[in-house]
Amino acid sequence: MPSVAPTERKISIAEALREGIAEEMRRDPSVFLIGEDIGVPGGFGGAFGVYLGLPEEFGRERIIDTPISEKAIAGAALGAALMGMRPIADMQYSDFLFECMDEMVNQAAKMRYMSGGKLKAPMVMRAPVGATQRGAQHGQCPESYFCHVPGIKVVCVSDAYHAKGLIKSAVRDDNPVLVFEHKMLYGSKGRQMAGGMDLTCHVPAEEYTFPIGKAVVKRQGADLTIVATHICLYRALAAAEALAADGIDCEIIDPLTLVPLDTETIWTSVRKTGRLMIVHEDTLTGGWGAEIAALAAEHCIYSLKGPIKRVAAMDAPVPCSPILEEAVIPSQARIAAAIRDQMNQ
Amino acid sequence: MPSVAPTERKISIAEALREGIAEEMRRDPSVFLIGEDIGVPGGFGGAFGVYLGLPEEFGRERIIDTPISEKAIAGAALGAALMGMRPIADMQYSDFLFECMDEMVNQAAKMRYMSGGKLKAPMVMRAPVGATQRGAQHGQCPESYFCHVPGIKVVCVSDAYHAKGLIKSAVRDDNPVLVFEHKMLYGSKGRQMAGGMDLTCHVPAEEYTFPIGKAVVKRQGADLTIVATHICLYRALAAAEALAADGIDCEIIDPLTLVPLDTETIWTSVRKTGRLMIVHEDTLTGGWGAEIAALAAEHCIYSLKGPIKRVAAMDAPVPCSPILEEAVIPSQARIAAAIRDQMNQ
Amino acid sequence: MSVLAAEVSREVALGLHRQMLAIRRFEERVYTLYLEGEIPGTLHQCQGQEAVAAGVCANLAKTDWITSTHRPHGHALAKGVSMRSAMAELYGKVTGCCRGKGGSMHLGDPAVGMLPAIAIVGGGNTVVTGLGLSFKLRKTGQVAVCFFGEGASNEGAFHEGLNFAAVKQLPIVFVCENNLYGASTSFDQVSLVPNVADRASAYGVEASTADGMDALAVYDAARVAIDKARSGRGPILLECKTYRFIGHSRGDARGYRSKAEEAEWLAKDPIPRIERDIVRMGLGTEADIDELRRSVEDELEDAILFSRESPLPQVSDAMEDVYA
Amino acid sequence: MSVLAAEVSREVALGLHRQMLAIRRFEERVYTLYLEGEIPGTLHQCQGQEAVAAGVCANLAKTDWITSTHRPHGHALAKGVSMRSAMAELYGKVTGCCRGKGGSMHLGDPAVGMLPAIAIVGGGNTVVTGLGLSFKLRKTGQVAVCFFGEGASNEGAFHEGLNFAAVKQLPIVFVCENNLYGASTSFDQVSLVPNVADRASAYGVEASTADGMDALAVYDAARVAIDKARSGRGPILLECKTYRFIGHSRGDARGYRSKAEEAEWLAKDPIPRIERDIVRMGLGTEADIDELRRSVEDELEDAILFSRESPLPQVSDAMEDVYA
Ligand SMILES: Cc1ncc(C[n+]2csc(CCOP(=O)(O)OP(=O)(O)O)c2C)c(N)n1
Ligand SMILES: Cc1ncc(C[n+]2csc(CCOP(=O)(O)OP(=O)(O)O)c2C)c(N)n1
Ligand SMILES: [Mg+2]
Ligand SMILES: [Mg+2]
Repeated sequence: MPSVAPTERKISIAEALREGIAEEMRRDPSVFLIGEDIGVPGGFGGAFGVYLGLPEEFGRERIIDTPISEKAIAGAALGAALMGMRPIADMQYSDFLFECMDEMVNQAAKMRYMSGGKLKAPMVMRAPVGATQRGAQHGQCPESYFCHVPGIKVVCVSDAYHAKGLIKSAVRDDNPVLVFEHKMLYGSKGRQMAGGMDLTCHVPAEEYTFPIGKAVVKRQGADLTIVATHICLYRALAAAEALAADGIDCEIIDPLTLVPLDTETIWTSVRKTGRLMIVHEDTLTGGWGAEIAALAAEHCIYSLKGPIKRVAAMDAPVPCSPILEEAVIPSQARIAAAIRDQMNQ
Repeated sequence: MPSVAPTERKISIAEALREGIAEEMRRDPSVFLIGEDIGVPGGFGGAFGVYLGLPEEFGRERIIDTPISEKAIAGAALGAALMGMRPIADMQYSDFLFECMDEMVNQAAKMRYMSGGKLKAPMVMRAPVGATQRGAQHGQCPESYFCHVPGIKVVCVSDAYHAKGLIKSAVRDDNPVLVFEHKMLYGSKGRQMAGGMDLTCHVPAEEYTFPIGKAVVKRQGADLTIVATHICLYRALAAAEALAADGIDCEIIDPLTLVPLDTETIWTSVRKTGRLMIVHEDTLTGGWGAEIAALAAEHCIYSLKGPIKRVAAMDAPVPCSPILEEAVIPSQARIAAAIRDQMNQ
Repeated sequence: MSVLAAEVSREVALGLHRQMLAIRRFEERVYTLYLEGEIPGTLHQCQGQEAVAAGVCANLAKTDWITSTHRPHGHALAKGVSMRSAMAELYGKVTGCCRGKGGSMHLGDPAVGMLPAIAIVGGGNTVVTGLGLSFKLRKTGQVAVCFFGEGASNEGAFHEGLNFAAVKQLPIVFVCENNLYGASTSFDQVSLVPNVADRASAYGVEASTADGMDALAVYDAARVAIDKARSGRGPILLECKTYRFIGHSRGDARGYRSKAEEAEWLAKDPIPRIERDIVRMGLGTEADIDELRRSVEDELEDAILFSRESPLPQVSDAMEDVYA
Repeated sequence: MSVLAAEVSREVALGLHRQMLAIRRFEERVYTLYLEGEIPGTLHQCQGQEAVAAGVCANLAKTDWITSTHRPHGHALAKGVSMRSAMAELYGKVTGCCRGKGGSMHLGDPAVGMLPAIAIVGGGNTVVTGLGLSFKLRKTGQVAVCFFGEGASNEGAFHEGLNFAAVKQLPIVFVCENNLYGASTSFDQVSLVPNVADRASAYGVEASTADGMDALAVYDAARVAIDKARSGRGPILLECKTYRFIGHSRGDARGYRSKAEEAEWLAKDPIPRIERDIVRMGLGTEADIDELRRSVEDELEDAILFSRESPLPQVSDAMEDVYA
């Protein structure tokens, strides 16, 4: 967990990812980056600037710009991983993952298994999620699809400390790891985009990793367990603070990894509070919240005092008009109302 | 529901689908078929023979053979649907849907919404599922991915009566409808492939439809509600018969449509039995069983006498060796053991 | 001055000019409105590329259809989406062409023969085949045009769409707006062939090219291509070399291309060019052009006023239109 | 007789012959074993196409890699997967090259430089770029070969893979086995260009063709192609026209093609052909050939015995190898 010493060094998620990637590239020559518009001189350093400065240090041989060919990006990353390299592939927006589902689901996830365990596919795929007033094809949170793919690990980073620790673990992992990051949390645009939130946190300059498969309790509480990721985590935290005045004491867990899921941390909390809510920006039906709810309904049913609730994006494409976008994705107000509701059941 | 009159006319799912499709093509000139190897003279009539005989009646203008280009198939079907036609597109194996996820998820599911309701996309996509000793890339049951796509309807047909009724409803539906059929249930290979099961059932020769969004209770029971599709439905029914001798009385529901789900039928049953199990051949984590479990844990929690259980394919790619394949997909024995287990909790 | 296969009428020339001016001024005003915070989201604009949208769409009937991309403003206006409903869509208003649900990257309107623009690069290249297929099956005589960028020609969708259209001989014109860059990436870094048209022969498809900075040349080439497609002789690929005068999207500082290159292309601005052509060809006067300018400004101001005054969607609209 | 760029040694000629014979006899016996119920699942076999697998792989080192398709038996044997481990895999035994998890459509073995075959048509065409990329980045001098069918050339993966390999100048040879049909569909129904090689120019990639029924011709053309790829001059597409003597998969009655066409191609059987060539070129005798035949039969019987006697996987193996 981040220390809060007075000497703390606060950086954003974008910076933390960059630092973690750079450290891994220095440590291991088999690590390379591949994607669209990631290393072009005078370009963007990736759609959200995460790679800025890296081409200068590592050269464009290791920061490989590609044609607009998501299948080739994923295929090349997979093939190189099978040969023992450790690619970090980049999707500009996670919505474009649907262009390389064959490579991800039919190939990357299955190659080790089909080979009878003789091969491994240590590739990372980074994919930004979240609605930012760009409409239906640039605002999805498709992490749940990948939670359903045996052979793939799924990580959702919500703060800079864990972003650095997890991207490094993802690079070192011997399996395909999808790292989903929320566009509003990169911190490159400062507080404004995130509604006044401070998006930086303490990140040690020294080497550390954070294990894939470990959740963290972000807030201790007695009455209700909330599992939330990305921006919904912060909205849940804010709702919890606001409701504390009314005597509702929420415990909030950031799972950080969705597959493999740290059920121990979640069940411990649920057994304590007797209530479970899951909050995500991915759409409701068939979202990963359903899996956690289903697991809880199997493993914690006798601890539950009432219904398990999910707060998620409504089952609709993401509309562009801000008023509609706000209506479909979970707001702090919607989360707070759901908490109240749940405490009354 | 199929009548069981002595004059009954028993046909297989493959025949029922063919009949339903032919009726719709006769009724509505805007219906056409599109896919790989579906109409070639001397060919297969589709990977599972469903279209045999149709080119002779309708001509190859309406039974459109395509290059091996799943993106083009889905894109062409969508585009034609947007222009008011009613295409039935064909995936030889549902595993290949991963090649056209962009067309399905980013385009077909969202086009109506993005247009502000001005367009509709009445397309059907047929996709055979199920493990049949062909390994990891020809044995998946990917229906759960599509249950997570707002804008798409998802149908799973398990017998000939509903196959005919539902394919006709799918053609007439104004939305993209994915129809998943299980390879072992087509009936073309006779009883043998399905382990001795009779795969035919009474299908009226006359015109009828079966509504999308309606489940059927296949077996009445008092102790445990089981929701199951495709071949797992039959295994659950067989397990239930076997366990009846031990005094365990299962109620078994075939949801038939996964999206929109007939929750009323399921909740009525769960409220009666107090126990819920979901069985599917799709893999466990993030499968559609999780959604039903999550919904039940929200809406029926006070009726539940114990944990909600899911029996599903293990979280692995489908292995080819028959002994391994049998191990990962739910067998009658595994379902029966799970039922016993659940009754003891 | 363009060498044209046929004579151009005053009506066509002034029409092209007005269309380009409308697009240019729309884009310029939209950019300001965006910076001022009136328009939300993001923008991919087409200043510099107006000749392609205008020149192609001037050959289409209202019943013909187009598909477009993440950069659709010009296509939308040229195909007949009104400035009011395009602008209102950018404002996120319920009077927008997609009732506020689409936004900048999804402008379109079935009423004028334009699908909601597809913001997945290459996405339109497969969907358009279904448009062409339905026109062919129903023998309607309609044509579909698929606009796409040179960057999109590296997507699998380009390949599958073009091959399918070729094999089925569909009435489709694939119009490539080759503006040399896909985001920050110049085409020569992602293709060993210099022209997208060089790829058509792989499908047995005829290709033609036009100077995308010359509306009359585009008009001329598009007419030939559209006629061919309409006559049932299969698809055709028309490549127009053009340039975007602005960044890829709002906030792109364009550090990946040189000022010299930009200056070279700015000198080819299609709008002054057609003005010169019109006057030189005797198809119109400075006064005519002034009149055009005024009418465009009026339409634009009206569209902005309309958009400002239009109501927002209802929150309850969010769950409408998911299913029919 | 083939016109060859270089002389062929006795060793190479007899090696190609033995390889083709091994593949042919393997396929024939496998088919019988399948019909007898010893081998489960389904089969996509390659009788008739042996010259391509043999001719190409004879030019590869063990450290070079190949990707293959749903029809991989010949590629696997030619690249060095032992008959024992290939056969045992078809039997679903734990001694199989994929420990029983892969099956017929996924034969492969990293130990001999072959990925598990990819049964998604075109699937290997993108994955192979990563092999080539790693060889290039690490300057290992290795080459990757991607086998694919003419039908696969209509997949988006063909396009993206070939373009990416071209742009990055990767050491890859894309070997198209054009057997005229993709399942029941003849190539002329799904492509307006007659040859897959005609598509290479769209990527600035060099293409060559070889008579896929002539192992020496394939060997020769593959040598040139592989040398080029290895030398760092980028990818190359090698198209071999060939024919499958059997159905697409088990139980295909081949009603979509004529008996006359089949007879024409059967007359080009690559195995008798190379036998004639060997004798005519004085590279071997009838006795040598008889000896080859015997040794292939011995190897085959040994592989069958081995497979029969091998243990099945443990049920608990099913959940191994999902994650590393
Ligand atoms: C499938 C997909 N990949 C990547 C993107 C991100 N993206 C948006 S526009 C663009 C460049 C497109 O280039 P081009 O096709 O030449 O069109 P232009 O922007 O030049 O009009 C990219 C990479 C996307 N929208 N969709
Ligand atoms: C993406 C995908 N689409 C369809 C199929 C079904 N299928 C298997 S083999 C085949 C034909 C392949 O033709 P070709 O590439 O020429 O190879 P060949 O079978 O002739 O060796 C088809 C359509 C598949 N396996 N994968
Ligand atoms: Mg461009
Ligand atoms: Mg073929």
